[in-house]
Amino acid sequence: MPPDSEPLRARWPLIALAALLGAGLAAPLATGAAAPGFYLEVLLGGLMSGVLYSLVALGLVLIYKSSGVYNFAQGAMVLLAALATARLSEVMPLPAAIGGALLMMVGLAWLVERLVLRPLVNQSPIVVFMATLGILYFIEGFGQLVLGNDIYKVDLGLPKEPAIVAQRWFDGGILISREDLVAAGIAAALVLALALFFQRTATGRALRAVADDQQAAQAIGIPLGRIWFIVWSVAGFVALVAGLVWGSKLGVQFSLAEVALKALPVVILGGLTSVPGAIVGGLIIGVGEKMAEVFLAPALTSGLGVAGGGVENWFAYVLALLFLLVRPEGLFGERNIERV
Amino acid sequence: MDSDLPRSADTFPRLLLHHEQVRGHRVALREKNLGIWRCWTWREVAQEVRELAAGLHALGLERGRHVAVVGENRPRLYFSMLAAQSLGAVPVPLYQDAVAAEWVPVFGEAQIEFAIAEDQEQVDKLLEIRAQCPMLRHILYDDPRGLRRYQEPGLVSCESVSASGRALLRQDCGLVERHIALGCGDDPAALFYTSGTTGRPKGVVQVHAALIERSLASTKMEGLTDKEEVLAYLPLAWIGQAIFSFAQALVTGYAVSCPESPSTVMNDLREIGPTYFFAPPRIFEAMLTQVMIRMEDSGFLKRRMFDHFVGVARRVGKLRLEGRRLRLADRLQVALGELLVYGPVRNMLGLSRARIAYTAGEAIGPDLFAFFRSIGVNLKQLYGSTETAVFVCVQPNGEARTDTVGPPVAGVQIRIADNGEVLVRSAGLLREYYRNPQATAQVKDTEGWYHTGDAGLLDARGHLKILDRAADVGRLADGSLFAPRFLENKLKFSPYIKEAVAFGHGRDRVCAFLNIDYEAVGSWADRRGLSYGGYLDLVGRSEVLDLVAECVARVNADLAADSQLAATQIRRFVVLHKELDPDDGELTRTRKVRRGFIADKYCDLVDALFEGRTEHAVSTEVRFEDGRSGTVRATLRLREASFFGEVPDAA
Amino acid sequence: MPPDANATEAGAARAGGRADPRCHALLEVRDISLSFGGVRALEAVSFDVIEHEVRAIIGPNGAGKSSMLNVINGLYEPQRGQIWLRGRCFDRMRPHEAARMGIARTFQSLALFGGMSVLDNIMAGRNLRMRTGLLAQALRIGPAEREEIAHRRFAEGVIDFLEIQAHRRTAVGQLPYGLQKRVDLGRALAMEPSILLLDEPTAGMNLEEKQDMCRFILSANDEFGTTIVLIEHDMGVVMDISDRVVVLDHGRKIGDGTPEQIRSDRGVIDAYLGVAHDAA
Amino acid sequence: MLYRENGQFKTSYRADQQLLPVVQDRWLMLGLLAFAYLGLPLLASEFVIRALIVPFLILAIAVIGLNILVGYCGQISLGAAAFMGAGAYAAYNLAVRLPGMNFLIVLLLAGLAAAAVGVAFGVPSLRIKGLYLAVATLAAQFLLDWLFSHVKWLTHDSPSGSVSTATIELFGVPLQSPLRKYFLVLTVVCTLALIAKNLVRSHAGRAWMAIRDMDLAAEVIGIRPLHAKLSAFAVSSFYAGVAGALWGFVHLGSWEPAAFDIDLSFNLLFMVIIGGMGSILGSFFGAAFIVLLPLFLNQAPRWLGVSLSTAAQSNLESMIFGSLIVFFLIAEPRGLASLWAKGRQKLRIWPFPH
Repeated sequence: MPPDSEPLRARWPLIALAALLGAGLAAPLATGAAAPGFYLEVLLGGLMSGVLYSLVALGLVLIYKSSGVYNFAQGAMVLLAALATARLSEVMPLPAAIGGALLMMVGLAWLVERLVLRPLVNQSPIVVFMATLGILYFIEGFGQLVLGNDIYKVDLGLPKEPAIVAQRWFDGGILISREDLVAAGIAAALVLALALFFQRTATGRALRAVADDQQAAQAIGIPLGRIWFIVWSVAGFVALVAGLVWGSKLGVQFSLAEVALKALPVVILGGLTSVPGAIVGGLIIGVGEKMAEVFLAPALTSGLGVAGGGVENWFAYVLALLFLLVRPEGLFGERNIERV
Repeated sequence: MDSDLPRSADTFPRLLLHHEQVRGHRVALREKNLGIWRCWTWREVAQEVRELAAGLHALGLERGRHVAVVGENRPRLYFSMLAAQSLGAVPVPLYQDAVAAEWVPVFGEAQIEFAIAEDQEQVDKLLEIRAQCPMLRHILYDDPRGLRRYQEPGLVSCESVSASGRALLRQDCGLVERHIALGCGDDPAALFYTSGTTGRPKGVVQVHAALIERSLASTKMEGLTDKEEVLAYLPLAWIGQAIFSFAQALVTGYAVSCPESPSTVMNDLREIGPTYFFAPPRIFEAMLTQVMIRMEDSGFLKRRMFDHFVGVARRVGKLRLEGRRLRLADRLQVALGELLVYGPVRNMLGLSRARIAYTAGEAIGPDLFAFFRSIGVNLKQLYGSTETAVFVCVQPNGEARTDTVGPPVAGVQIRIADNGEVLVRSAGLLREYYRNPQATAQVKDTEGWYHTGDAGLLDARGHLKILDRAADVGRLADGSLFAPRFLENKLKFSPYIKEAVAFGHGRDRVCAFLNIDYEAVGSWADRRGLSYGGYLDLVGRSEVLDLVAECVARVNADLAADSQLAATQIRRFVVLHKELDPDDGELTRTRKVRRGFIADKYCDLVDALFEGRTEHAVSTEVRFEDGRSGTVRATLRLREASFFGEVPDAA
Repeated sequence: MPPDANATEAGAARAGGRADPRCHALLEVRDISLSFGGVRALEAVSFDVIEHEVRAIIGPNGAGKSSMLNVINGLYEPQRGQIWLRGRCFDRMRPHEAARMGIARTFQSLALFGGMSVLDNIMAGRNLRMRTGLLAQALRIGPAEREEIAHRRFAEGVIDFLEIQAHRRTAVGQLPYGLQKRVDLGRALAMEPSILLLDEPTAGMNLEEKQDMCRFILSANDEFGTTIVLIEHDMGVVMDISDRVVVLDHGRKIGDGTPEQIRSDRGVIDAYLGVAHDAA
Repeated sequence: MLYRENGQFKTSYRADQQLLPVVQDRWLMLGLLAFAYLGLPLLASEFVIRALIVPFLILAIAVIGLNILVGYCGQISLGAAAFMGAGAYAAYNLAVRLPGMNFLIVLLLAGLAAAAVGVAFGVPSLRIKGLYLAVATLAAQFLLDWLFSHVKWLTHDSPSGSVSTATIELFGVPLQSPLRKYFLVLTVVCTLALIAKNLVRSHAGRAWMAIRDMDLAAEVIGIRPLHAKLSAFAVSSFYAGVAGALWGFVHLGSWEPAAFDIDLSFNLLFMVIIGGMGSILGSFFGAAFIVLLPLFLNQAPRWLGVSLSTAAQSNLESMIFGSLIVFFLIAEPRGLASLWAKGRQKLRIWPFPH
């Protein structure tokens, strides 16, 4: 443990961040005064995509909590799950397809535990992290080789047509995609389920024990191998859900794998070890991106003469980076500690 | 090279000056220090010697006095020997691993006033005996570490002595040369105390002329040049080391290298890769043991390959010795072997560049000898002793047989006395045993023949064949010849047996004491997952005893093949509870077994062996490195060895 | 290896300590208090270290010994108290500052650079004094190589001093524990420290290794005049080699004096030696 | 087996610390260089040189750089390609804005520009480690990617956002033929490899490795994390920058912003891992391996008599990449380089096992 009063943190990045966020929200508000509806729409849109980020981030947090591994392949798992469901649903009813996909994810979890995690036990986290990079490549290749690499559809029968609400307050009301609402619902349910799983079930408690201290957990006879298998299965399940939602929204395609790249800043922001963190982080990033896209990009264009757009490609990361400098452990994460 | 030295160069200091003239810029000495090899050219050596000599002179070192030199091989110690000789004083190299007490008589006899020590360890020992040796006035040391706080009178660093010498030389630069000019070839060059196989050490007085003459003879014979590389890793007090790293270096002008520390010798040997190598059999034994152990750890295929090619080499070696032409197949095999085994092994042992390698000091096990020859080391036997300035007989290239030591070197006459003892006459003989006329008279008769005390005979080709110490050669009760050393060497060739002592003179059969090689047997045990707590425990293990029994059986089988020796097969043996040790007087400082001493010390164990008892309890005094002593108690198991009936020569 | 005075002076200047004529000890800690997340590790601990002495810190496990060392060389920042070094006062040290001011240390749990050879580990101890720039190093032209060689010579001196010539090129990971401890000491000595902090230098060693280590520590103290502060559990070792002893217990100083005084001190015996005896 | 080290003793530290202390190794190296400069140009076809050798060499430079950062200093980076990009665009702008500047100087400046960028993104490494640092470097990757594609000034207002370069001239000699390009690249590689080797065996290198192995101990012996890490970032990015410039001017000729995207970054990291972290030589192995693997995968099916679609090819490829990474991390964490080192050691002490 480091002493309480460790070297005074430079405060400026915090201020900078506050300023940035403030500007991000205030500038739009100015316009928002003119068209508050539009502003709210953007906000909601951001929240919705944020929910989807959160779904992916959840998987990451689960795995990180229980094994200290940052699973770079989470996005690929999302893609794989979605692909599997999509292709299976062509030959069997959706529920069966989903079941099949779930089986596949469990199988994957088993393989990963056997072939990657177990041999790499007690290796430095960064090594395991690179290993998951390998897994990412493997899954991408495998998924597309076996399941094909076109764009497929999964139809969960979610309501597609948007709803218009709150006409009373805004003229023209606010456009909301029901689909997103359902997605948000699912996400909420999932979080609740996981929370229960962690709090109530024996396995969940074991997982928390492992998360706190692997050696200790091993000492009191918690079988790490089994734990990891379970966690990766659960992560696979989460990936499946995320895959379905995204798939039904955007269609199942390679780009899904890229989602993982967005999930990284999300968990950094929320804290690698915190489930709520994943959710909040996801929302912040989601909103932040949309805001940046809508309000920052034009500013850049007019200001710097830079072709705006595509801001969302980096916004999440720069935000996370700035955040790191202030609070490396994230919003909800525990600080990791060094002992001499 | 110029072995044709000027007449004037008849003492070592003069040789030094000679080399300073003709090859002043060539390297004379090297020492691995702080990770690299520091070099001294002949010019630098000469200068160092001048300064040290002047310094010693200033301290009052006089002609004919003795100067003790103790320590590992360090350039400074060589300088000091030359410095002493320059002033006409006589260096007395002493074994640095001896316990101080052993030095006392020497200091007393040689009236030593000056001692030059390598480091704190040696200084402490010298200070320890100072009380008994009041005449020891000056102690010089080379390495100052740990000595800063010492306040003893007369304790000074070589550094400061050289410094004062330098000052002196500034007023009188010709000082040392003048002293050198006073010397002549018949002055004693050094006093070597032979840890005689029996009795108290005798000081062998060797004069400059003798050492130079012998060195020159061998240099001519082997065609040595000043390009040779020699590693000085054996005790300076041993005539062998003195000849090869001092006398012959000064005669031939080649470079001598001193290892970094005793723990790195093997590595330094590999780095230097001497062209001219010299070692007593035990070193070669150690090397072979190393090879064998490491090969046992290596993979199956490699082991097979190794064994195969060594086999090939031995076969071909015999053919070559018999002067037969090799078949093409063999030639190819040998070429391949050279690439895959011989070359690499030589390289690992540091013998890649060795043009000539001598073994001497005692007879070498034939198989051991054969092995090194077979891997392409030009290993040759050399016969000689302190009293003869080493070079009596040397095997000429291509005539290296295991059972002879070769013909006399130029300038040596050999006669076999009626009792079979080998008599030698040459210019290299000792002048006398210091202050010991009757001992001198015993070994040197009126016609100037030196009685070696070895029993031997000259074969048809005029090669000398040494059987054993004349005193030791005995006969069994049935009258058949019993040459213990011969048996012991055969036993010791096994990597697992380190020392052996055979008894049988006047008995009806032969029995033996054995020491296991702790390292070899240890790793053998480890490989078999055999757990053991230290030496005693290991020795007690019946598995180990079985292993040793096998080795003995193999020797017996060999002996059985020779009708003259069949009777001397080892019938019973015991593995001793402690290693035979110079500190306990069981071995000489050159690690020859003192058979008589051991026979007395363990007489009841010997009897037990011959009486055929199967167990015997012993307790022995042992002295540890640090001088403390304690007792080792154990109950030893005495074992029968498998005996082979005589094999008809038809086989 | 005389400690390079101007380097340490310069270090002090850089560290910008305030001069204090009253302070005579080479090193002095004044009521240092330190706590982790509410847990008190050190409570108003003060003691001084005089030039050239061997100062031992003893105490039962968790008495705060290691924390004390960590405060001295800047790994931890105390909440209260100051460190006086050569009459200059610091509220906290920074590790590399401490190094520049001539404070070296070894670690209880080995902290060697596992990927490097013995020689490189010891050379790393010289980094502090190596000044050639990247470009020079890149081209390895004159000055860079000369510097490298000069410091190599020094490092070899340390290797020779610790009698590990045979292992020069071995990767430290492959060395037996006892030798690794030696290399750790070597790395510290290579810094030519004026103060050497040793954290349980003989922990987990057999008798012979312990004797060697003590020999090295003493001759370092003797030959190079290095002042030594060591934590040690083996009372035999402490009593043998230390001039003065500080006893800590639960973060408080409960004794300070010569080994004899400590051996006879009632409080100490109760708090510590007694424990040790039980343990033994 | 082939080593004969008897008599190769060193009488000075200079000799003892030389690059290749063992004579046999020096001969090997000489042979290698001779082959690279004389043999290969005669043997290899223009295609092989253009499509294989040159890219391999250029990537090797980038990998050496990344290896210094990841392998020697232990700071993970997923943004290597971005720094290559920085170099490439810097070079492009220098070339178009200051025509006639000596290409070597362009390379140098490109490297320096990249180094500056690298240092800027390396600053966070002072506060954050491991995975968190990965985030910082990814941020660099995405931000720079975006800048390349969106800042018109960088692309000299080229409408498509892609840029194309004129043929390089060096001392008046136009480098059109693959062979000439090859010699240029080869020379640059050799120089930079030597420099890297020098750096890692002098105190800068020791500081990096110390930080990698045990950063606290490193600080305690007076190594400044700030200096060590930032210098590693600078050197690493410099190499990336030079590589980038060569990649753009010599290999690609004209390129789109996507040329330096994250996949390239990952590939570079893979080259480091497979080649061997903490080994200059390994960087070459890694680069060669990953350049050759696709080629092999193209041929392999044909030998087996199977035909694969290009899509299947690339998928198979990434599967194999993935597996290899995991395999190496488990079986040989120090990569091909350590295999080589072990082999060499075996040869040195042959026939003994230890």
